[in-house]
This record gives sequence, structure tokens and C-alpha cells, in this order.
Amino acid sequence: MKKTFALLASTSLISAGTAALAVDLEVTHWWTSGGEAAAVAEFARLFNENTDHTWVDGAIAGAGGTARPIMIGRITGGDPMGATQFNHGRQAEELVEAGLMLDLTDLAEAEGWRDFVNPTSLLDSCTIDGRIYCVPINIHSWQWLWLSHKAYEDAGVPVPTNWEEFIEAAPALEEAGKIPLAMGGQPWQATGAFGVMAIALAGTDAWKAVHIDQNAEVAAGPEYARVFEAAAQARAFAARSNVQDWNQATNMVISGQAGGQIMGDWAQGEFQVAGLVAGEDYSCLPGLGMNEIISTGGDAFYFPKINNPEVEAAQLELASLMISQEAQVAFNLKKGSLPVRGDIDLTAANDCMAKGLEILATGNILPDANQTFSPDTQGQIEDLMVEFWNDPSYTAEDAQRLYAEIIARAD
Amino acid sequence: MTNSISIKELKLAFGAVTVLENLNLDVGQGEFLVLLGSSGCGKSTLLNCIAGLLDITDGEIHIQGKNVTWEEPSKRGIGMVFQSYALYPQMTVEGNLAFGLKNARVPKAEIVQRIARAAEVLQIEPLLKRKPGALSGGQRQRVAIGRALVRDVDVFLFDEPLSNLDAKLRADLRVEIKRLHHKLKNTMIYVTHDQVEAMTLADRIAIMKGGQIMQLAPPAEIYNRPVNKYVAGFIGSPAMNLIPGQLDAGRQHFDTGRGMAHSVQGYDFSSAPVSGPVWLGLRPEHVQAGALAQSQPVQVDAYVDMVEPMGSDTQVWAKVGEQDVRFRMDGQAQVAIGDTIPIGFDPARLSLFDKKSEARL
Amino acid sequence: MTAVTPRGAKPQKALSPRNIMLYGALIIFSMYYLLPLYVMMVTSLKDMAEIRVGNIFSPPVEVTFQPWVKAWSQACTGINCDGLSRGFWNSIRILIPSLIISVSVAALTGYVLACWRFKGSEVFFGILLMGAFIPYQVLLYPLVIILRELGLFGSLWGLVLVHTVFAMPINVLLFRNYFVALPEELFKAARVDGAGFWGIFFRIVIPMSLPIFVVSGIIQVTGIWNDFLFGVVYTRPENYPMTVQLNNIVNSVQGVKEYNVNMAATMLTGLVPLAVYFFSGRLFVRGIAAGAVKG
Amino acid sequence: MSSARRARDGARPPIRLLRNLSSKLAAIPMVLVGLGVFVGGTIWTIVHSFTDSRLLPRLNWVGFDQYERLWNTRRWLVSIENLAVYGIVSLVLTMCLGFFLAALLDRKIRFEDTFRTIFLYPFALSFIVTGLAWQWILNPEFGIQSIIRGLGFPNFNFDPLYNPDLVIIGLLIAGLWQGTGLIMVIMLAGLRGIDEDIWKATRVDGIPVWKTYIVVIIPMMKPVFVTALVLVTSGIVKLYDLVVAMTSGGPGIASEVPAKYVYDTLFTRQNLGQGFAASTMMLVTVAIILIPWAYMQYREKRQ
Repeated sequence: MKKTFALLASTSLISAGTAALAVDLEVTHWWTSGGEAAAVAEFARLFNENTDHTWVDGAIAGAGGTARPIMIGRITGGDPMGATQFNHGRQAEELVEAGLMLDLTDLAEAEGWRDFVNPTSLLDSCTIDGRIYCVPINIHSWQWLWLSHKAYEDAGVPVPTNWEEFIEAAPALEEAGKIPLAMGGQPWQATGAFGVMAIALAGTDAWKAVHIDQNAEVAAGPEYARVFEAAAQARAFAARSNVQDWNQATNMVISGQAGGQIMGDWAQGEFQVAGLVAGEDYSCLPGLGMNEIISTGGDAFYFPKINNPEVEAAQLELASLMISQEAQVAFNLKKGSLPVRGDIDLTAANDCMAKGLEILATGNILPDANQTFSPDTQGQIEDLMVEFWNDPSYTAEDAQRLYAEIIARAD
Repeated sequence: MTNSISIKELKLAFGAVTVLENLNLDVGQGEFLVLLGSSGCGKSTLLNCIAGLLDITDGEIHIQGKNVTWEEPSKRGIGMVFQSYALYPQMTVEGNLAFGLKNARVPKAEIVQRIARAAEVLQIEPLLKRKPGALSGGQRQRVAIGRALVRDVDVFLFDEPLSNLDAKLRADLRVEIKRLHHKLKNTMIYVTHDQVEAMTLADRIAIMKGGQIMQLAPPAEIYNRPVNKYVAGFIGSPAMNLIPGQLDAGRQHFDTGRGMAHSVQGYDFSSAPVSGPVWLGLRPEHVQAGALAQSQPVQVDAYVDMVEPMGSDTQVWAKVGEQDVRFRMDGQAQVAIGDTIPIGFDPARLSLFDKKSEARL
Repeated sequence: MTAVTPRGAKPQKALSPRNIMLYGALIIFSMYYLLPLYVMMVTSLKDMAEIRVGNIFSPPVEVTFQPWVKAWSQACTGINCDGLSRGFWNSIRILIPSLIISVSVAALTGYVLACWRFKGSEVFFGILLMGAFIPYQVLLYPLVIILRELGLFGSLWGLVLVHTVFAMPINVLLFRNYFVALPEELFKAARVDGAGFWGIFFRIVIPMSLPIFVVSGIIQVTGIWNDFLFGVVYTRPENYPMTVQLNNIVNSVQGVKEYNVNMAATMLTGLVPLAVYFFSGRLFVRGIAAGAVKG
Repeated sequence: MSSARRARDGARPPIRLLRNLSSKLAAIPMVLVGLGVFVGGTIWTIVHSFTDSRLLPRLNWVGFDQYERLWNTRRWLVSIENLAVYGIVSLVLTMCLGFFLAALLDRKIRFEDTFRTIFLYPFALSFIVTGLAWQWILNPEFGIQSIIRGLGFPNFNFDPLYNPDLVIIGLLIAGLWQGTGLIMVIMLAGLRGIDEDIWKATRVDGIPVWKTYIVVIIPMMKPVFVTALVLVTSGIVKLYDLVVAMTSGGPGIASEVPAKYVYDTLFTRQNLGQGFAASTMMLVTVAIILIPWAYMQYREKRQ
């Protein structure tokens, strides 16, 4: 199987028949937590085993906010890496427009990406002026509420099945000395959680109006008022979780210190590393159990242009490998994310992952906020959210008003 | 024989500030010239110009008949000794002496030879292996002189070489420099603010003020016939009495209008005398007091204000009329505050300066 | 008295009220300054179980060096699990050329400004001093462009250049002030002795300037070693200095935060500059007196 | 002191440009850095602050839009306020503490070297290290708060890193810990430069020690204070690493600082124009502080 794959890859890619020289290909990414590192190791293993090239790992810790500037600096500074992670969406838009990224269209057409990538919107966000510039590799959905069975057992209440039950159960948890909602201090976590609540509580249409049409009136309207009220409530439940990183917060859920956490499906990897079993030790509620939906955020790889045909050949081989069935399965199982191919069977998928795949199959999908807003707008929302989440005196009304202002000038 | 050093129309300006202007100076072969003046008069600046350590704005500098206006200091054929000795602290005495010779690529054997000779002359042989930090001030300055000596040059420049030494060492080294000059017969230019050094060492003294040479003459002439009031006041210790008053040219009579009036007959006028306001200069040591006053052509009475017995002589502060006059008496003289004693002097030894131009009459 | 040799008046009785207050104050402040070092040290010698139950000030019940070993050679960033060791050697490779070049350039520039002024040199010095106040962030992007144009981006030499540039203002100031205070007559004597610009610099000035070279050297060693921003922006991952690696290790949380490993890593990272301080602290103070206080 | 001449002919002045040639050659790095990086980079930044550059710089003019937005951004206003509070407090405390420690060390004490090393060693550590160490000590679950609660004060609260009102104090504790050592050394060097006779004179006059410091010694140390002031101020403006290492600007945006706003906007938010506008404002602030000082220095020189 591996052999055939390698053969296929090399024939389809290197049409002119140049002998593939071994290239050290540096790949930068910000996957450094336990589950993430295990997943990326799969890519590295496959790349080293199946090609003559070597994967040089360029991990940059501290989440995308730290890593992206460095990546962009290197690309614009004339010292590009072989391949680099970005989130689905608009983060690399200008780099592509400036002609700094390798055009993958020929490869994509030769391998028929459009036929198997599901949802195809992922490929669309890689497409600029009709050309394809990135390989989508996974789907990450923010829309999950992770719940600790242990915490609820300790508190003597049943594990909630939706947000409303979660709110009802919260006081019982607090009495038991638990933190109802675990929440890391980093801005993107507050923003993400808010986004999840928006889809779950304001509904898909209102969300689309704000995110896609950038309709500030809806953002200031009653549907969103409900979201802000709920967020203020959640803020109170999360007040005592003094951690910064998301996986520390997840760890509180794992250990039963906290009842739940609103976090993307990457948290799955942490439960898995800790040896917990979905459905028995923890549950996951997509769309907070209110509005079952998958947002198709995630990661894509871009290949900066390097004027060296040998490196280019290696880049294309890596691109092809990343979207191959074998790599998709190996990577996504470890990462806890959903594969981007509709044509693979994830029998190994656990309870939560299967739920996600199911929703994906029904087409209940929305784009991710990173795909709809520019990093600048996203950043302004983060500033607002992190302040709102950390300052109990900040009223929901004030926050909503400022939120609407940001939406009004979004681009 | 040409002059050893010849400076023509030298001008030095830093931006808008002119430090030296229209300066001309010739120094003969083997002459010992002292540049004397109070601080800020431009004497060190002039020396630095001669050495080539300052770029001049205009004019020419010739050393040993060669135009060196834009020459490197090291190629001017000069040696220089500084006030702070300026010995290189990290090198031994020997290293200090050899540094310039090495830079000039003098053969090694000759370096050794020259150092030996200089060390002998200056009696610093035992110090050669030491570092400057381990030397006394006097020893350091000898080494600094040695550094100029080994260069085997025609012109020595001294920039206040003795100012950092205590009084006794200063006197010793002064004599030594004089002896050295006598022996070597090099041209020497010596900057100082100390008139004793100037008087004892110089063949000629150039008194400077405000970037100009006021008077260039042998020490005796400077002392006896100062060209202006400034020079008169500068040279001599204690300083010359400078008494304002009116000169009556016809009667050759001087009157302060405040109780002191006397004849100046016998004064050697440089030009025809003119009546008008003048300064009268009277050196304290030219005054004879008490019994000796009678031998003098001019006599007045003085009221003693203050007495300073110095042993060898006694300095007296007195009033003639309302005019302060300072003079010296013999160390044994009996004089007390409150006495009134006669004093006398010879108008031939006076100096008269025009009140306005302050030039010698 | 002791080897410390304070100057001046004779010491008073050991237990005078004055001394009790004096040493009391000194000891209290010493505790403030030593506390973090102590906490880091004891934490790095405990295992995680003990950290979770004990308090941070108590000494370790059971001393373990495992956190140190892990921090040095096993901690993970992404899929690389070779700890700080790689970063340590990178830091050394960055430090040595950066140190030599930045100190040399600063010394030479200070020498020009102190001893060989020319028309406009003071203006450039003024501009350079202003540079000390420009936040680094302002220049990050222009420097990316400059390095790109020079073809140095991402290379070790690019980073060396960046360190040299940002070291200039404060180090040039130190050198200039020190050189200005050297006796001017020495330069004159050397010129009469036929030494030129370089001769005076190498034969006269440098041998006299050990204290200020020590100060500048120490400032540079700590500055370059502790730099995070330039290391992360202007190098490739294989050249990442130790601080970046430290940040990676500390922020690569796998499950729970391993405080003991973090503390051991932190201490390992600080070891080089600390050693430099402990061994040359006295010279540092002397050099500061000569270079920073005057002028 | 002046120039090295290259002319072969000692009688003729050399060409102006070639006078002092070695010196001018040696000054090239300074000129390149000064003009090329500092002036050039600054002008480039200012120019681009009037554009709508996003990820990549481009010259699409938008006038003062970026500035207008900047001053309407809560995070920027909070950052400025934080920097002002942190700056003033840390400036005053650093100078006072630095001087106080130096004065203690100058009282002819035993073990001076030991104490001095203790006060100075934090300066050798990076802000990243400083931040981590203090984050750990100030952590309410393990650190000081829990210790004191454990000692029988269950209501004792000291969690500056998790309390928006106190977070600046947390930063100050760590910042002072790191920065006072250097100032102490500078002050100590200044104190050592003061003539012993001054102390004798004040003792003869019976002036108490504390009063001597305030009335006599401090006024004599003006140049030392100026040096220290310049060092501290330039450090404060650049405050960034410590915040990132200790609080990442949190809780909420309570410990944001301008340098972090600039960095985040430039690189994370991919809004160069906005980031450049913010950095230009930082420069303006620095200039407002610096120009009077530079002018004073210049005037002093003139006199």
C-alpha cells in the first residue's frame, strides 16, 4: 500500500521525470500540545517513510498568535520554509496575492481534489482567483461542550444534555466545590466560546447575517442580546478557573475539577491522551446540544514559493501526501479532528468523532469565524471578548453595543 | 642660518570663535622660548598648532626651514612633554620610550642604543623595566622628557611640564631642564603660567593674552620695560603697584588727585610725553623705605596698613594719601602697623602706561 | 576588617542600633531578591506530586534531578524532544559572533566619537542615542525588509547584525563616555610618537579600557543570551536560541504543566548570564563607575 | 583633538573629505545604523501609518483614519494608561529603591560584595525568566496567597495576576526585582565618586546622615541620576516581554501595554497600518519626553 502510494505520487507529480533528489523540507506549525504533537508526528513519519525527503519539524509553541507572525516574517523576509500551517480562511490571503505561495492547481486537478474534499467549501477558501493555493487537512469544529462525568457524579446531578440543563446544574457543582465552566485566559478562547454560544443560541440565520453579511443591526438585535446574556452567565460560572492555556482548562474537565468546557474538537485529543473514553468518562455536546452544527474551521497547509525545482517537487509530494487517505486517517485520529475527505471510512472514530462525522454528512455546516472575518476584525472581537469575560462589571449591553460597532466597520 | 621655527599669519578658529589670529613668531636655532600667560590665553593652543595636534585655519608653520603646516605631528621633527606626563600606563618605561621609535621603524639596535643614552642623561636607568604606575611624579616626568629625547629631534615642546609637581620637585626639575638645554642646545618651546619658570629658563619670553602675543623679549626686558599694563601686572611677585593718575607732560609730574603726587623726571619715555590720564607702575622691590628713602630721587610719606614678615624680607602694605602701595623692606627692618614712614624710588625704574591704550609711554 | 575593605571611618560596635537597622534592611531586601531564585531552585528539585500537595517555599522532601535532566534533554516542542540542549548550543553559536562584532563596532564608534570627531559626528551620535528609545516593535518590520534586501534574513549573520544594531546606542554611549574621560594628552603623545587612528586604538586605548569592555561585554552577553524577540523573528527553528526553546517548552503543555521541569529549564537558561555576573561583578561595578556615571 | 592627515606634501592642506579619513571610515557603521535603520525605519513606519496596509505594506493613503481608530480603541487607551501608571510608579520606585540600596551598601558594611551580587543578579535574567518565576510565586493556588492562608489567615487575598485592579502591582513587583540592581550599581558608583571630605564636613557640622543624603549628596549626583533616568525610561517604553511572560496582557486587557498592542496589531492582526499608527504614537510620546531633555543637555553644553 505504501509502495503503491509512493509510486503513484512520484509518477503523477514529477511528470518530466527528473530524479527526485532528497530534500530537507522544513514544515512550520503551532501544534505543540500532546495530542497535536502526536498527530503531526504521523505526517512526519509518512513523509519520511514514503518519500526520499526529510521532514524538518519547525514547531513554534504558543498558539497561532505567536507562530503566525514568525511564519509571515520569514515568508516576506525572503527565507520561506517548505510548508506552513495556517487556519482555514483569510490569514494567508495577502501572501497569496503577493505571489509568495506555490500554485497547487495542477496537482489538485490531477488528483481530483474537488471530487473528494468534503465539504467543498474548504477548497473554496484555498482558492483565490480560481487557483488553489493550499491543502486543507482537517476540519475543526468549535461547536462542542465537553462534560466531565466525574464532576457531575461528585455533585450528585445527572450529566446535562444541553446548555439549559448545564446552566441548571451549575449551582450544584459550585456547591460541591467544582468550577462549572473551565475557561482559559487566552483571548481566542473567550472569543471562540462566544461564537459557539452565538450559533447555539441566536441561531444559524442570525449568525450568518452577522458573519457573512456583516449586518450590524442583527448584531445589535435581540437574538444576540440573548447570546450576550448567556455569556455573562457563563462568565460567572467560569470566574474561578485561573488557568491560561486551553489544555489546562481541558485538564480540569478531565480531572473532574470542572464540569465542562466549551472548546473545539481538538480537546478530544487531550481526553484521548489521558486515556478517557468518550460516552463513559466524558460526553460531548455539539452545538451545546441546542443546535447541532459543525463549523468547518481547521488547518490548511500553504507552500511558499521557493525558486528551486527540487524543493518544489518535494513540496508537491508533501501536499499530495497530506490529503491522501492514509495520512488523513492517521493524522485526524490522533488530532481528534475530522478528515477533509468524504471518501474514507473512519471505523476507528470514537463516539464524539462519529457524532461529528454524522453531522458533517447531514450537511449541517457553517464556515468558521476565521473564514468570514479578517484577522484584524477577529482581533478586535478578541479584545472585546477577553475584557468582557474577565471583568464582571462589564455589562452585556455595553459589550453588545461595542460588538455591533466592530461588525459595522468589519471588512 | 634660518630660524628653527617660523610661524606666519597663523589663524585658528573653531566655527565662529577665533582663538588665534595674525600670529607671527620666529624662534631661533637653539633658543629657549617660553610662552607665558594665564589660562585661556592660547599658549597651549599655539603649542598644539606647532606640534600639529590642531588643524590651523590659515597661515603657515615652518620647522627647520620646512613647511610643515599640514604635516603629521610625528613627521615634524619635534618631541613633546605634557603636563600630565601622558605616559602609556600599560607599557614599561622602556616600552614608552620605544613606542615612537618603533612606529618610525627605527632599527632595533638603534632603539636600544638611544634609550640607553636618554636613560643615562636623565638618570632613569633603574626604572626602565617598571610601569609608570610604579613611579613618582618626578620620575614620570623624567621619563616623559626621555620620550622626547630619544626621538633625536631639533625641537622640544613642553606643555606646562612641571605644573603637576610639588614645589620642591618643580624647582629641581626646572634646573634639570635648563641643564639639559645647555647640554643639548635644541630649540625648546616651553608653555607655562609660572613666571618663575619663565624668568629662569627663557632666552626669550612671549607673553600671551587673548590669543595674541603681547610682548616677545628677553626676561630682563620684560621685567624692566613691560610694553603694556597687562605685562607689567603679570610679571613680578609681588605684583607691580599700578596707580591711576594724571601725567603733566610739561612738568613731568604725576598726581593721583588723592594725596599722592610726585615728579617723574628721569623716566625714559619711549615717545614724546603727552599729558593725560596714565597708569603709573612701581615695582615693590624698587621702593626704598625708612632711612634708605633719602637716597632716592622721589620721596613720599606712607602710612603702614599691614606688615608681612617673610624672613628674608618684609612686605608692607601702606597708604600714600588714599593710594595703596605695596613695597618690600629688609627682613630686619623695624616697622609696625600704624607707623608713618618715608618711602622713595627712582623714576627711571618706573613704568608709565597710557590710561586708554594701556601701552607703555 | 574583612576582605571587603570598606573605606573611611572605623566601624562601630557590632550590635549598635544603627547596625541592626542597617543589616536588618539589607537582609529584608536580600530576601525579596533571593526569593524567586530559591523558589525556582526548590521547585525544580521536587517531583510533581510533591508540588501539588506542598507549598512552594518548603524544601524538597525527596530531591530529584529528573526535572533537570528532562529540561535539558527530553522536554518536547512539537515532535522534537531534545530539551534545551539544542537551544543551548544555538545560543552559544549566536552569542559568540554577536558579542564580538557588537562590542567591536561599539568600541570603535565610541572611539571615533570621543577622540576623532569630525563635522557631523555629534549629529550622528544624537541620532544613535534616539535609537535607544525607539521601541523594538517599531523597527521589526523595516528590519525584515533590510535583512531581506541584504539576503541575510533567517541566517545567523542576520541575527548577528540585528544584535549589533540594537546594541549600538547604549554601548556606544558607554564607550564614548569612557574614552572621553581618558587623558587627552595620551592621544597627543601617541600622535607625536607617530601612532595613527588604528595604532592609537589598538596600542593605547584598548589596553587601557578593560573595565568598559567588561561592562559592555556583560551587557551584551546578557542581552543577546536573554533575547527572545529577535531570536524568534529573525531565525529559523534550527537556529532557535535557548530562550525561544524555553518559551516553547514552557508553553508546550502536554496535559498538566510540569512546573518542576519549567523551573529547571528556566534556571538552565539563566545559567550563563548568571555565571558571567558572579565572576565579573566587581569589574562590572568598576566599569559602570567609569563609563556610565561621567558625562 | 583632530584629524589624521593623509597628504604627502606637508605644506598643502589635504582634500576636505579625506581629512580624518580613518575616522570617517570607522564611523560608517554608526552612520548606516543611525540613518539607515533608526531614521530610515522610523520614517518608513510613519509613512505607512497613513496607509491601509494589512499584511503587506502598500501605499494606499487613508489619511488619519488609522489614528482615529487607534484613539477609539479601548485596548489602546487601557494600554496607554497602564504604561503611564507603570512608568511613573516604576520610575519613582526604581530610583528611590536603587538609591536606597546603594546608600545602604555605601555605609561601610561587611559583605558588601555579597549583598551587591544579590541585588544585581536578577538583572542577568531575561524578562521571560523573571516573568515565569514571579508568575509562580504569585500564583494564588501555590504561592504567597496559599501560604499565608495556610498560616491561619483564610481570608487573605493576594492574587495580583488574576485581579484586574492589582495586576499592575504584580508587574511592578517583578519589574522592580529585575531592574533595580543596575540602577543601584550606577548610584553606588556615583556615591563612591563623592569626596570623603564632604562626609567629614557634614559630620563636623552635625548634620544627620539622612539629611546629608537629601540636601548634599543627591544634588551632587545629578549626572548620575540623569544616566539612570535615561536607562529606566528607555526600558519602560519598551515594556513588553515581562507582560507577555507574566500575564499576556490579562486578566482581560487589564495589563495590556502599547508595545504589545503594536506587536499584536502588526503581526497577529495583520493590520500593519494600525500597528504603525500605534508605534508612531509611541515614538511621539518618547519624543515629547526626550526633546526637552536633549535641549537641556544642548544648552548646558553651550554655556
